[in-house]
Amino acid sequence: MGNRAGKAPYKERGMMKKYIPEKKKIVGVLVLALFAFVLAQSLFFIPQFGDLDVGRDVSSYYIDNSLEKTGSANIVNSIVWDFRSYDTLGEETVLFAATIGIVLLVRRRKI
Amino acid sequence: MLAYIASMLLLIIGAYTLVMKDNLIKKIMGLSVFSSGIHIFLISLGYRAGGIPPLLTNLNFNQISAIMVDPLPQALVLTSIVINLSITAFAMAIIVDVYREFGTLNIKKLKSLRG
Amino acid sequence: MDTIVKTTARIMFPFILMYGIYITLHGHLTPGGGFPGGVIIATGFALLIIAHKESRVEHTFRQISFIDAKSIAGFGILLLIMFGIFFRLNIIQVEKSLGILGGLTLPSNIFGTIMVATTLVIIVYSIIKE
Amino acid sequence: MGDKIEMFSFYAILILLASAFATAVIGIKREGVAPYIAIASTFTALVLTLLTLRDVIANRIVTMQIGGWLAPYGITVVMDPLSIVITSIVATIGFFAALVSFRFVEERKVEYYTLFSLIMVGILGVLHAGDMFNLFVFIEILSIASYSLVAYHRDKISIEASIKYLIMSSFATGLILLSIAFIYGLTGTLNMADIALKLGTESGLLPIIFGLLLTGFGFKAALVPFHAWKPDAVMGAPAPIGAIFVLASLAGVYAIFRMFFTVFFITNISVYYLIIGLSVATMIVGAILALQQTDILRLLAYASISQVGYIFLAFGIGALHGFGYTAAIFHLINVAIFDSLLFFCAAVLIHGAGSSDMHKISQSVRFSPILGYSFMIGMLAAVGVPLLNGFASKWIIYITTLYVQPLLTIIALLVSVLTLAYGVKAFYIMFLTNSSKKRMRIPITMLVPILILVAACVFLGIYPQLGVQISEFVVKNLANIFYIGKVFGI
Repeated sequence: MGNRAGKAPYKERGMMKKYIPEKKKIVGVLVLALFAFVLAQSLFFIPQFGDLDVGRDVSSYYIDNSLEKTGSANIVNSIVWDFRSYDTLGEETVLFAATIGIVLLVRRRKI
Repeated sequence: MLAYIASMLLLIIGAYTLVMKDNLIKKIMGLSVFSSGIHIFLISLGYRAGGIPPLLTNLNFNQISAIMVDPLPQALVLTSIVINLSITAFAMAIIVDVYREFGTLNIKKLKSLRG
Repeated sequence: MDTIVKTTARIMFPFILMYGIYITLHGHLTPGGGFPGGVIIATGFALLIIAHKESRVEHTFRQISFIDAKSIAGFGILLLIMFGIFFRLNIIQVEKSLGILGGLTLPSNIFGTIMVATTLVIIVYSIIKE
Repeated sequence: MGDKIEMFSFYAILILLASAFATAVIGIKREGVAPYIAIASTFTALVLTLLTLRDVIANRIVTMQIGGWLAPYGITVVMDPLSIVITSIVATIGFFAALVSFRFVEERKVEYYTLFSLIMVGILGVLHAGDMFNLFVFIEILSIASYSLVAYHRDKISIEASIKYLIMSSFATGLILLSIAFIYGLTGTLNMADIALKLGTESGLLPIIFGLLLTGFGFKAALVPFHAWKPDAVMGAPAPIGAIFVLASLAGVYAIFRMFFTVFFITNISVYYLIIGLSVATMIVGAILALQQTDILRLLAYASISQVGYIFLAFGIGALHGFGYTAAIFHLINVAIFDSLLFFCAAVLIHGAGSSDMHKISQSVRFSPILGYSFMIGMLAAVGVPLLNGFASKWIIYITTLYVQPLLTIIALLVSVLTLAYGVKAFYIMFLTNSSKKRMRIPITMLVPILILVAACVFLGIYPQLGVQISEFVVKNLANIFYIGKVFGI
């Protein structure tokens, strides 16, 4: 695609702003502080650790029906490969995409 | 509760590394730590006090869902780990190329894009 | 790498492979399954790749086109899941308690293992080759 | 429940996935086959999507339980009017992008077309998803395929754009996963309809979840504080992928809409003010930065950011004035049409000139005037000139904002003027000051999609009732009660 890298005659606005160290650091610290605040805030609202008595009927269904409906005693495995196999298909596709991407990057040297 | 706090700390450490460090490898490490924080958080959401692993054996065959930990977050984490692995692997491959093209791993020195 | 590493890698390789296959085939009964099994098998290959960097491993890999194997495994998963979709959509609620064989999970685990292992071997191989 | 309707568009995903695998298997031996597989599979996907479009128009919502597991336990894919309209557009533009790529891509075809199919899989999967985690998985497919495609040229620009895009976007998807974890902790389910039922309105976690989701999907949709990846990524990627990036943005927009309407059903007005604020920033920043560009791909990337801002402006107005949602959907359709038209024109120019710098293009190659007129029509549609499709939707936006807050109308008009400014600039540099002697013909596979899109622009401009009808059909069926009922088979 030619030498698109060439000279860059336009002014360095926008993107360039992010690379001034001090400013970037300040913004970064602010963002992180906000993030930490949000996470700390969330600690007050999530359910009590180790307490699963409310609203896990989906998981209960998996536990109760895993053996007779999928024939698998390992419930996690039956979820991964049977109840939610579409997700697993997607996951394998992600792996495939990553491999093709890596092949794209290194194929110059012929694997 | 400690598990939640630990996972939140991991999230913050990961986000800090991701945002503040300039070295690309460190950034990717931050990303991994960040994802691990999410994974630990998910797993601990599924913990039941005194629960047993979600495996059916002869010993626990009659005991049902009331005493097992939640298996669904574990399945989600299994999927998410693979996705995270793919991202990390691809990132490493591309960082090799970054080093070849630019001779540096410092993200501040990558300046071919602007405007 | 020196001879000790090479020899150890060669001796260890079948055992690692066997362990990975065991993890895969037992995935529906004990902790394990497609992904862990695939990773363990890939670890064995990675050990070989790192130990025998330049010699005969490379020669072997040239002959096997890994992309083929992987895509075929991908096709396998795709077909299995499509099979699952059609199967259950058309003949709903068929009792398919196949006992120790584990219904659809066992074949899915095997295909998943092939997919993960080949992927990781390709990734390790191509990054090592850099 | 009546008889089961087969969801054909779901098989489009499987066919594209199969074509990705097939491309990798067959193409490694015979590279020339790859484009044909991609074109055939995207065309099949288009046909299947149109079949589902017919079903959705008849039945409003089509669902499918994958593997036969019933709704909250298995994964559900859902097609409601909102998703099928976007899916049809995505399938159409995806087919056109495959056609345009046919002559554009000359090397490493296997990887290109495999990743192209995967990116389509990702977008279509996001549009089909009726399950939060499934949505996340397909967003990851979309992301990884696009990181790889951004690195396609393997030169300095591509590699740098790819790594920066990877870092930013992975953080965003991490936030999405975190919010999914919160949702799971709160409700114990992942199915969107089930979440909508179980998620109360009281929990203090809701603003946090929604903020995280808005940030994550805002990255995908390139809203302004999170837009930095888009111009770099578009510049690094091959030009036809620019159109795909527009579609990917629309997938992000769709995800935000889905969160708003189905999962959370937000009625809090301050959230809409937040959306309006973000959209105004997006419009202005996108247009101003587009003015400064000399690279056609970057200019178009900023232009599409600015147009996404318009969609969100209309969407935010929607809570205050009912017609806003209609405008948002209609503008979304139009943005997909004219932005991809512009990217395809840019692809022809870059294919001829071998560079994406506008000055270099004007010096090195000259095409037949059809291309110039097409580009002009695309740009004028983006500006919102009467008798073109952009005008119809922008007119509704102006009218609705005038009812709510005239200041927003002024801003929208001002941004349109800025759009005109950079459109004229790009057109002037590339076509009017063209000093090249080298004449080239436009390849037929590139010309046909461009002409079809021009026809669509003009048609929707002359006959906007069609677009308004489609959008109103979508808006009428947005209420999540239909969705939930259909998912649970009631």
